Amino acid sequence: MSDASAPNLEVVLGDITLSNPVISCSGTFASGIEYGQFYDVGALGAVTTKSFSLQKRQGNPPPRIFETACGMLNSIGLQNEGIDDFLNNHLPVLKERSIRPILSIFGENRTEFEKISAQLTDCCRYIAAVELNLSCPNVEKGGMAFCAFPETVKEVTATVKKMLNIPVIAKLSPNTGRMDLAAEAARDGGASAVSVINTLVGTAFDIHTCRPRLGNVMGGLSGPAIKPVALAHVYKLCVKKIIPVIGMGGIFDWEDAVEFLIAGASAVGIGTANFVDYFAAQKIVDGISRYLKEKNIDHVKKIIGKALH
Amino acid sequence: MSDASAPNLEVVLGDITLSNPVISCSGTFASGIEYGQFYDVGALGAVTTKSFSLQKRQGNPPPRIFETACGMLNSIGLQNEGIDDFLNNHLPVLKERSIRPILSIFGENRTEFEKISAQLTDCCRYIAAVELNLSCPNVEKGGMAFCAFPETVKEVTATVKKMLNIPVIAKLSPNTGRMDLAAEAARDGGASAVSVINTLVGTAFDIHTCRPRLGNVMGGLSGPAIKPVALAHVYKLCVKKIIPVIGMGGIFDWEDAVEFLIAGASAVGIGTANFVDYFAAQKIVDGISRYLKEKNIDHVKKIIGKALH
Amino acid sequence: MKLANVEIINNNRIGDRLYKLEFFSPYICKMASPGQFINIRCCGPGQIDPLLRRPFSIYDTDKKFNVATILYLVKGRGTANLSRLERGNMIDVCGPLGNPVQPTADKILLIAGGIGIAPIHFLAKHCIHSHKTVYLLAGFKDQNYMLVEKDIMRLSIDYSIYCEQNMWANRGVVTQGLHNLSRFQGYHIYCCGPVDMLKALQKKLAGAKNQVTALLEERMACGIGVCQGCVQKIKNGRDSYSYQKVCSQGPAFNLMEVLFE
Amino acid sequence: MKLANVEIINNNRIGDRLYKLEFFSPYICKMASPGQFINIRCCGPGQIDPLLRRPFSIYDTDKKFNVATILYLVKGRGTANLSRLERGNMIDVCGPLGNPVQPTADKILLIAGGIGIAPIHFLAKHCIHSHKTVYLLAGFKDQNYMLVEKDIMRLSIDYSIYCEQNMWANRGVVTQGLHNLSRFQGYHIYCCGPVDMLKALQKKLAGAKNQVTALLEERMACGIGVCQGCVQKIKNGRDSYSYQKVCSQGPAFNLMEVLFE
Ligand SMILES: Cc1cc2nc3c(=O)[nH]c(=O)nc-3n(C[C@H](O)[C@H](O)[C@H](O)COP(=O)(O)OP(=O)(O)OC[C@H]3O[C@@H](n4cnc5c(N)ncnc54)[C@H](O)[C@@H]3O)c2cc1C
Ligand SMILES: Cc1cc2nc3c(=O)[nH]c(=O)nc-3n(C[C@H](O)[C@H](O)[C@H](O)COP(=O)(O)OP(=O)(O)OC[C@H]3O[C@@H](n4cnc5c(N)ncnc54)[C@H](O)[C@@H]3O)c2cc1C
Ligand SMILES: Cc1cc2nc3c(=O)[nH]c(=O)nc-3n(C[C@H](O)[C@H](O)[C@H](O)COP(=O)(O)O)c2cc1C
Ligand SMILES: Cc1cc2nc3c(=O)[nH]c(=O)nc-3n(C[C@H](O)[C@H](O)[C@H](O)COP(=O)(O)O)c2cc1C
Ligand code: FES
Ligand code: FES
Repeated sequence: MSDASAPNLEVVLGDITLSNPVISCSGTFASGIEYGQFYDVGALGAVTTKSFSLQKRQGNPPPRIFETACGMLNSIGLQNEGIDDFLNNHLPVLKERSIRPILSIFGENRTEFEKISAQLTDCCRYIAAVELNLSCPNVEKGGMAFCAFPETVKEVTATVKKMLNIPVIAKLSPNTGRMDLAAEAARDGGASAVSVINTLVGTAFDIHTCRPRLGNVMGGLSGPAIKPVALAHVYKLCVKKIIPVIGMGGIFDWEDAVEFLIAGASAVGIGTANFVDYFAAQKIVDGISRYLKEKNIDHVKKIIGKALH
Repeated sequence: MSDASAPNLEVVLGDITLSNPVISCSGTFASGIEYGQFYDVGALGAVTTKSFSLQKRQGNPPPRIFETACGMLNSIGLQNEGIDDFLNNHLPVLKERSIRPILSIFGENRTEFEKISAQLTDCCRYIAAVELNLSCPNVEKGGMAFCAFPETVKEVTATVKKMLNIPVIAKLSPNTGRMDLAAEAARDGGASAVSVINTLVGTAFDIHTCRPRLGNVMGGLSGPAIKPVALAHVYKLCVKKIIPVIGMGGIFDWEDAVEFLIAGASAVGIGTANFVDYFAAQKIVDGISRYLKEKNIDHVKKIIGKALH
Repeated sequence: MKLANVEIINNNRIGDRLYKLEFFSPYICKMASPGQFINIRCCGPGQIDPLLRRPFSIYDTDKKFNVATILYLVKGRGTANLSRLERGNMIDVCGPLGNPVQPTADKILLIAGGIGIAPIHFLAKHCIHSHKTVYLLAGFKDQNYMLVEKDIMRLSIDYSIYCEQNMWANRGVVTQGLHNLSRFQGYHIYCCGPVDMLKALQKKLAGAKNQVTALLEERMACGIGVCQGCVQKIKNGRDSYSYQKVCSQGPAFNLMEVLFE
Repeated sequence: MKLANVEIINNNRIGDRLYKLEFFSPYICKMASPGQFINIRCCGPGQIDPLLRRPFSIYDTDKKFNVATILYLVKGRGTANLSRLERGNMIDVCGPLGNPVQPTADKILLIAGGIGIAPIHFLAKHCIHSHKTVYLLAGFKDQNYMLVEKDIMRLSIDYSIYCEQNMWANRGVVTQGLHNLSRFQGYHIYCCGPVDMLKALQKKLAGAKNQVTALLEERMACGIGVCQGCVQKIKNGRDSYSYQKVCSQGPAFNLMEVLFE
């Protein structure tokens, strides 16, 4: 990308600046180390890590994966070894490779978000941003997702922002009604951007055994099947100009990515596509660049929101 | 189906009894007359008509259709010639063919539902049930869908039920948060069943023209892509045993239909599949029957909800 | 109208992304009239993506051998799948759909732009069969349709071809064939082609006394008048319009009543 | 591990729904060890359905001609698509994936049930190559795997085949091959097959001193240890367990530590 005629891919989301708009989605890229076997993941706009919790979580019983029409259900259940594992085992490798990840975290209540943040104060400069996975159940509110309660979204965001003073991203769920209210709350809490969308709740059954296809019964639907839904959420938020949006949900190729950008997303997240084509995210960076070049557009920011007018 | 060994396919949803659980979805089958060219639509459990309003509606500007991954977006905008047209032009043909349809209706507010019902009092015995399309915008509530407001769902259902005293079905949207509350409200208003789900809000853009693919920008996503989401909604309602459910969303073949039945649906709606295979609904009736026979199950009611336990 | 699994006789590439597909179907050959189309499933066996059927005009029917033909351009995934099929493969076809075009006038002017030649070709054959005076104007971007001209020649009618890019034919766009409109006085005009061509014709023919029928296209879901997805805005009365279904109320409409956006 | 588009050399049906697919890949042939698998995209060109890759064990590699082989059963849409491919077609393959199985014991007992023969066959070859004493027990439902026996014979090892349905082999299930367990004292056992077989083996071998390694299967999304979708419940310590990834922590696990539901 050193030649002078290459379009400028830099995007700015509040106080977050990325060299290009392509980000890996949480939970679909681990901490980027595995994909480093295939290409230089540092060349992506950012790598978002798997969501980490305060303590280790076993996750849901298998089966955890089921394929559906142009999509997949997963019920990983946020299995992870806890934030310590990230700090001790993942971050050192990322530092070594000069990768500043977006760290995804989640808690069962506000206190847990606080405690995780407390552990991060020392390593803030190695992290590009913290993403709050607000689709996870809030045990204080009877297990409904955090983003169903705008007031909670605001509180949690503000708490983390205050403690860490690095960019905060709120990741929102499409399963809980008014996303615009959640986005406004995130903004009011000090978030720099929102990630939209997390998976849609879905399920499947085996008609011969009459058993659910997933050990946990309910799972999250991702992949091309959900793209139109994700785009609609992104578009509706961007029309209202609430806060910069990282658009995700079913992006499989650079055309999909451009579609999210013109719908108003300031950056895009690549999730399930990484499983199918390990080079997907890298190819999407190249494809966006080629698209701009062919259209003689010198800066990616000029296409962001182009379909809104 | 005259041989003695054929399984009994009759299903009962409150005060609605159907000879088999396969229903055509509103808006995907017109009034059944076109499909009558292909097969005897009277052999379906029921035919649900396109939604009719008090007055003629032009609908949305084209393009109205866009295909997505294993799904389609539509923005028909409820174009119809008004309830008069149904009474004068459709119903006589249906009567002649001894088909008692489920009549789908919608209004912009409660009064419109009332006025339509007033026109139906004379023909109630030719109609198996009235389905209230509560996914349409309620102008009194700033254009948000009826089903976003449980209290309104209850009121409208009760009004229509009282005026007509025939079975009423409430059709619910997956786009407005808590569907369980809407289902409870429908039950409390006197509905015999709920139809679940209507289309998911979605959109798409052309990355070359930067224009929306649909004249109305937003459309409704249907087809196999949404099946896991529809199944999750059906399952969650059925676990709570609120009210009998007509399950729909992405059903393409008899396996899909059986999946909804074991997830608790008392009947299934066939929508987009009708466009692709004009015989889809008929084939699904046959497929369910074959499935039961192979498993030596004499009555379809024995598989309803089998995956819930 | 019937739904049937039919056998492919030939599926030949005759230009850049341009194919001619022939299939065996006594029923379509017997029933199909000009203006009608068929709806083809373009996914592989057991597949559901691409989901919807794709509409194609009937290009020709050979009643002796019961072979029907469509002419198609590869545009997206559906037509790309179609182009990979071979002789002996089966395809799922529904048709004939839409309303037949039944010209009553004695003199017929046919205007085709690009792939719009498909229904126009079939209509031309029909007109010749019923001993009408036929003139055909066709416009193409480039020489991609050279082999189609062979079929046109075989019709033994008067025709002119316009081409934007090279020396193969008259240089220019097809509307230039109407420079001397009076030559076509009393002709009923039938046209099919890209929206820009139809708009230009609408303008050009605004004052003329000719009847003008356009064959329209719109994205379709059902193809049989059920879904109301394929509408066009059509003038009815002075200031009013309605959305009419291309599949079941068309594809033929009075061009002068079409309201392009 | 690499992602590559490789050419199919052969894709032959060798039984009911049973196929052998050979492809040209110097890389896989060089790198693949027993126990490893490859991840194949099973949709057509430009298609996205079926979406996810499908995992298949390596059945054989021929380093001289650089041909790798998998043996597969047609189960659903993915494998059905695979079975339609022909010599000369390209497939998108990633591998080798998973951890190599490197037997250290001198005496090896291999137990395969059904399609579980695929990785066991490759492992058997490897063991022979490193001059181990090998005994193979294979169990099949019916005579569908008759042609696979030919490959087993070619290995020149001691083996017995059990078959539930007919006279081709010993009548019964494969676990009957263990009726005299003392015969296999000191053998390291490797097994692969349906869950019911593995459960039966777990029970049968509970008291025995043999080391038992099972090659497990689970539905996968990424195949490279990223998604945590392919986990199995594995005992660690007395009362605790953890979910371990079949793709990157397996597919080989100590059978005695596997917690079947
Ligand atoms: C009545 C009628 C007759 C037609 N006759 C011919 C013909 O004879 N030869 C020919 O080459 N093409 C014809 N077309 C256009 C043809 O249907 C489209 O080119 C084709 O559907 C594109 O499919 P695709 O999957 O390759 O493209 P994609 O762009 O991937 O298609 C995506 C979706 O758009 C729809 N679509 C795309 N373009 C059109 C279009 N112009 N009209 C309607 N739907 C469209 C498809 O049905 C599909 O749902 C006709 C269209 C209509 C409506
Ligand atoms: C490590 C490993 C090695 C394997 N080796 C072989 C082999 O050598 N030969 C062979 O025939 N089969 C093998 N399998 C099983 C094979 O992957 C499945 O039969 C195949 O994925 C079925 O795909 P389908 O589309 O035909 O079936 P579908 O049922 O339509 O598949 C739907 C989904 O389920 C998944 N799936 C279905 N069955 C299995 C399964 N048993 N294991 C994992 N995922 C599954 C698919 O990946 C897909 O996501 C192996 C599986 C694993 C995990
Ligand atoms: C296997 C899997 C695991 C996921 N884990 C997480 C997670 O830990 N945290 C999170 O915020 N989102 C998680 N997601 C959601 C994705 O980050 C993304 O929002 C969603 O998959 C939509 O994008 P896609 O369609 O491109 O995959 C996960 C998705 C998948 C498929
Ligand atoms: C073209 C189209 C038109 C529709 N029109 C209506 C309608 O008028 N009233 C209604 O209640 N639902 C309408 N629906 C929704 C369907 O009835 C059904 O709920 C939805 O499509 C999901 O089922 P499917 O995936 O099987 O199509 C329409 C759907 C489509 C695709
Ligand atoms: S395509 Fe459905 S009405 Fe025309
Ligand atoms: S398949 Fe993704 S971790 Fe194993």
